[in-house]
Amino acid sequence: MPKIITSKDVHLSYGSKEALHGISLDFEEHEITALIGPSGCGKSTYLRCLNRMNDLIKGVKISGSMKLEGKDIYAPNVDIVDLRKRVGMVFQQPNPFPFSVYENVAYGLRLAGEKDKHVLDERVETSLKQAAIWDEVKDHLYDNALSFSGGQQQRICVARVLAVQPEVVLLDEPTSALDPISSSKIEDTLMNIRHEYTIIIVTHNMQQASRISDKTAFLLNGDLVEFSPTEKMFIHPDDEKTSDYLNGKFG
Amino acid sequence: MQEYDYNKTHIIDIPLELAMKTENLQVFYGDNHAMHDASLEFPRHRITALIGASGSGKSTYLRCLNRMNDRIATVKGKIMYRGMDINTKNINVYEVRKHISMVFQRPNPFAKSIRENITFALKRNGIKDKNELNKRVEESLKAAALWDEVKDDLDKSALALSGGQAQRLCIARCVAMKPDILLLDEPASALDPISAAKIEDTLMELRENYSIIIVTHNMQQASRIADYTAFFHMGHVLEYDVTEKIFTTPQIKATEDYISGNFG
Amino acid sequence: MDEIKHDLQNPSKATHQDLFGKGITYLCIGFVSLLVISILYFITTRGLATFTTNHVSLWKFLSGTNWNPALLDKHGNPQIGALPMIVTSFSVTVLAAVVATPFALGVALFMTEIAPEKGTKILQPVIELLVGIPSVVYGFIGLSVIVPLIRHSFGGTGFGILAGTLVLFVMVLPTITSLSVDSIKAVPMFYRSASLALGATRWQTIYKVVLRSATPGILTAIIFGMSRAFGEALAVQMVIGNAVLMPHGLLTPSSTLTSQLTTGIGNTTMGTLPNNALWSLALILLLMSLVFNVLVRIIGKRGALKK
Amino acid sequence: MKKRSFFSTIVAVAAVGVLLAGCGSSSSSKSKKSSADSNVKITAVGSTALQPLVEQAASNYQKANKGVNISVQGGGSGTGLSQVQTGAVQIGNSDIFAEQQDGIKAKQLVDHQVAVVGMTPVVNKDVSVSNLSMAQLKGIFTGKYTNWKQVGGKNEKITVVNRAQGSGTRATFESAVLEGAKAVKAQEQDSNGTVQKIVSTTPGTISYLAFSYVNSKLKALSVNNVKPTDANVTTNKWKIWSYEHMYTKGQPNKATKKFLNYMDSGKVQDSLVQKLGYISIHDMKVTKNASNAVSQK
Amino acid sequence: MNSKTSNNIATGVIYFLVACVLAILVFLLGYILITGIPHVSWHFLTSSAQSFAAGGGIRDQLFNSMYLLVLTLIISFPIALGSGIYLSEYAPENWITGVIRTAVEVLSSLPSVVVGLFGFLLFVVNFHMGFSILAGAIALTFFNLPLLTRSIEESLQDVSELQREAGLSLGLSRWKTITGIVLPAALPGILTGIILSAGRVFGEAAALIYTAGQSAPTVNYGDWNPMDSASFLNFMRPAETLAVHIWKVNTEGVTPDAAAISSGASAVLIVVILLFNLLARMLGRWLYKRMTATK
Repeated sequence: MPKIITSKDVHLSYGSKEALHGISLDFEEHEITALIGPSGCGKSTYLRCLNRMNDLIKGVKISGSMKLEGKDIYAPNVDIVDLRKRVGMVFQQPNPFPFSVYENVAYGLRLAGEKDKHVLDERVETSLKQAAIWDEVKDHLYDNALSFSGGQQQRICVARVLAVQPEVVLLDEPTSALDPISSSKIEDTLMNIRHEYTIIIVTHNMQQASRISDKTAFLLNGDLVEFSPTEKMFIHPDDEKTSDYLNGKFG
Repeated sequence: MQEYDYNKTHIIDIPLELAMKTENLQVFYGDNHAMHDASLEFPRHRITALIGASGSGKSTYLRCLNRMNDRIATVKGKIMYRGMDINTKNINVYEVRKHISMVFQRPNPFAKSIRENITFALKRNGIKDKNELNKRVEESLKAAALWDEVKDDLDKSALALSGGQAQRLCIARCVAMKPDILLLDEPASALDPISAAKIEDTLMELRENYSIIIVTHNMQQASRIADYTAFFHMGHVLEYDVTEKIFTTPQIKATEDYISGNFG
Repeated sequence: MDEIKHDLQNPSKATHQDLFGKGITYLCIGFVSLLVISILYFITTRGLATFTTNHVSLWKFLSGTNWNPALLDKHGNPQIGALPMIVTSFSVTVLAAVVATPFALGVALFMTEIAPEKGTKILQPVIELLVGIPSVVYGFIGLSVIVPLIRHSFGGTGFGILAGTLVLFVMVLPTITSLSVDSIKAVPMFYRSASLALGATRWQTIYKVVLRSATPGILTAIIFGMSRAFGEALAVQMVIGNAVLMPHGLLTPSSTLTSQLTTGIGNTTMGTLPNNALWSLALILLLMSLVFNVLVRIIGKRGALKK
Repeated sequence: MKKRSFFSTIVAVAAVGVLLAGCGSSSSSKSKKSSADSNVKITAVGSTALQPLVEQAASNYQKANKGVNISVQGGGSGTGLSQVQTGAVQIGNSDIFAEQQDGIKAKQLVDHQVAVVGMTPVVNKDVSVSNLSMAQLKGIFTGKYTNWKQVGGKNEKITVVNRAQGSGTRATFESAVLEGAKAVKAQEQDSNGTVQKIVSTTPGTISYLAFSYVNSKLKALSVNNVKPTDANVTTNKWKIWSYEHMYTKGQPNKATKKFLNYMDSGKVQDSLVQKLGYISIHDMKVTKNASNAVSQK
Repeated sequence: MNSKTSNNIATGVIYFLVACVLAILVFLLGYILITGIPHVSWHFLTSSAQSFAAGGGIRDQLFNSMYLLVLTLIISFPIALGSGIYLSEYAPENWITGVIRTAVEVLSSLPSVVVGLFGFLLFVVNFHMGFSILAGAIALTFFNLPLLTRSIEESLQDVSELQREAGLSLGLSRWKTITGIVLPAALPGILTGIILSAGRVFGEAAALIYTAGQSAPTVNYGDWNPMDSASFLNFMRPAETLAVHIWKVNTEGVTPDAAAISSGASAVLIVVILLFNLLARMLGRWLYKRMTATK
């Protein structure tokens, strides 16, 4: 399978504090990769490098190479706006805009200048269906998105990202703020779309990683400890630290 | 993900001396029934962990124990402490909180010096003697395993401490009041692993002299430090037993699913 | 053991402290309320005297265009028509808000979205200084700079609504700006990240998400600015020309409620019709201020419901 | 509760203090008045035009008479008259006769005329006219003439700046010039300083000012070829003038009387009054009453 | 239009607007200072005003302004603090609170001349305070209260709820939590509020004409007995402030150098406000440091 994102020796520091100490990870197309590790290990930080969301934070320095389909993400002539359209992101806290469900999902398309009502309608419906939320919201498309439950909001956020038709979807602990029922729905959603998108998910829930991901990367204190197919990692981890973590010795 | 039978519960009585207990505790946020009939007993000088997924009601429950929910929610049922129901109007909540102290999820040191963080409440409670105050500062910081790190900086701002240090300062602040019971609401969840480990060590030491009730979403943490563990789910207490039993032979399906990571 | 029981069941020092503190704050807010009530009562009784004691019809007062309280017209009725002043007051207020809003939003966005650190460092003192300049000084700068400037560029005397608008524009700018900054800052950071992550440019994010979410707050800011402008007296009085005429344009001398009030109040005697008529103007000001505040509240509530 | 903290003490003490001050101030000031007989307090309120003169005179007077405390305030003639009438102040300064003011019971008040003020029409310097007939002046202020060429000047729009309704200056001017006709609606300003500034900077403007405010930046007009000079006022050849009044309620008390006598003495009339641009009451060869009838002294 | 082009245009427009506002301020300050500073001299600052001769100074007015400001703050700050604490910490969310808030706002947008006359009739006349600094200070309190109350309330609200929880969970009373923990943390914000309102107090004229009066009797700066009528500390004496002086000189001034006095006084006024801002900022920083760290 072709590698869609490659990264080599990625260092990141906030001011004088280095948070990532040289991480090299490659992601294959149409797979789910999970990043796991205890809080503060750098998994979210690394994820946010992939669509340059860290640019928003003052004093962040990033070195090393990160490539999307062979093109350097951090090259000076890269159009960040375009990059973020190709690499979408779902955040930890459900964060729909305070607009209607329809407007939320159509937001990205409108940004791109899409005005045709039919195209918008169709794409909104498709995305909501992909995110497995269509049945719950189809009669409330023009209600404020904030009036739905946290789990529904999060799936609306997933639909919002899918509507832009990105190649890669990044998810930053998408279920950690949700109740168990909603979490499992989000997981279903991800299983639904795994063959059309490349998915990279950060999670603190090891079981979640083992349930849904094809490959898993274990990070600890800013270092990549182990990266292997999920099944293998959970049964025969190569590194002792990985096995300690998986057995709950720390974290 | 299935719905569980909330009527089926497994809750043991504690065979030890009790620190406190609740009887049929219910919490309502407006119309939202957030906690259903929780009856739990907490042993003296032991650590009890409350676990469960986000939104299961464990923090809500904990905050009732020293009446921190007074202004935000309606709490019904009995909270028994030293033979009194402290969930009644004529109870002096300020005194309750002196005996039942709380550490929060996010470290919240006062915008004062490290020393003053500890002495502030002591002074307000009538301890004026300088030596006594200094002694308490040292004792409590040692108890919270922070003394060596800050002993030379006692008069510096507490805001300059790292997250882990600040959280231990918050614990020290409570310990200095010599409470009876310590409530901790996910005290390590906002911290890095090393700091979290230090907090755990601290708690293990405090266990000698305090009754500790801790909310955590980290099951490994619960299994490492707690003597008893209660499992909360969707506003119900479904299982309460010795920690080891909860993690090895859970009696309730939901508990089993949770600790084996099927949800959460 | 019993000691603890006793402690728990009886009020302690803390309980007394709390009662004491509560008492003090209640006293303070009570005092403030008393002040407000007394001043409202005062203005209302004086303002209503025109209609109750002098039997002027309310409709004539609001719709008449002749203001000459000391004189009687052909039918022996006092000439007190406040319409020209009401119209002028509204014109300068609305115009000042219209002119000030883009500038205020520009500055607010600069301080929150474009260059938060540098922007706040430079612009916060700027805003505070603009507040600090006394209205007398604004008035005299208006009189010696803006009025001649208008005269030279547009002809006429230079006095009028335009001059009033320009002076008020600078005076309400800080109010609108700082309140807008507050409401834009209150837009959660994650709206911005979400929008940027969907491939929006900074301006698209500002325009489609930030400003849209902050709209109730910004409207509130504008209304507060207008309410300040409506009540401003000295500075406007110096540049508006004080002619009680229906304004024919932006360049003819005119008169606002406040300027007429300030000009006339020293020259009338308490209890006479001309004096009462002026208090009626003050009552209008008061009611308008009330209306502005109620508007703010309604908008605030709407905004809150949305979120 | 021995030692309250810093903040609560401040809050408590100050809040209580303020309340006490609010309630108790009336009694405290009253008691002060009665306890200090030697310390006489006189308050004069009213006309802003008269204020500088009285203020300066009071300051000189206090230097010579220790223990007398005179406070002089503005507020406008209407305020002065209504406050002296209610007895809130000892002296009410006014630019107009009490009889001319609505709502004042003039009979209760005693008039003390302390100076005469002459007023003159003034125009911006670019206006070529330097003399107007009384009829032309009236025509301008009633709106009959709107262009300077109608009264013999160049083609330029006339901008009228009137004085505030009810002000003494306007009352004087209207009674001397308009003779009951209604003034055109125009800009109104209530202070000499502002009018001075506006007339000197706005082309084609006409207004009127007390003599003392005429300066080199604007032009005073002659009326009926009579120049606006002090000498012409004293003989009533220049018609636009009025008295400055200091009213008391009934006959003044001893201290006030003494001060009013001082105002009428040569020390004030011969130096201060003239320095401030007023005309001494002693120089007048005519008198005017409240209904504007002029008679030889 | 391309989204990037519009982004650039919008950013440009914002920069332009900011530049305009900066230019306005620079112009205002420049105008006031350039026309005024040449008239400011040591003599100007330290001699008393003249009614009709040239060469008068502003010593008494300057002092009166300061004194009035201090007195106003002494009266209004405690009340505003209490009210701010009430609104932020104790006020229940119901219609009464709503009415109180609205009332306070209405108070702040009343034209100052109305407040001045109200103060005149109530304090000067009815309470027999006469034209006095005290009456002036009370009238100014009317303006100051809403601004100060609001800013104190906001600063208190800005303090994280976590701090309150921390205090309460240690068994402290709410009052102690507020005064000992929340209030110190809110201090920098409260100070900024005081600066802003002080600026307004300092520049207010219309309300003072009828309350503190517009004459400045000579006072004895050596007399420290506030009960003495000649003392500079006496607050029952009339007092003309700087802003009132500017207004008076401009409207009725007959002194030959009225224009010079007015622009000089304006410049002094602005400089004082500038200094005041600067000082209060430094004080705020210093106080915050002191409160948060060493005792």
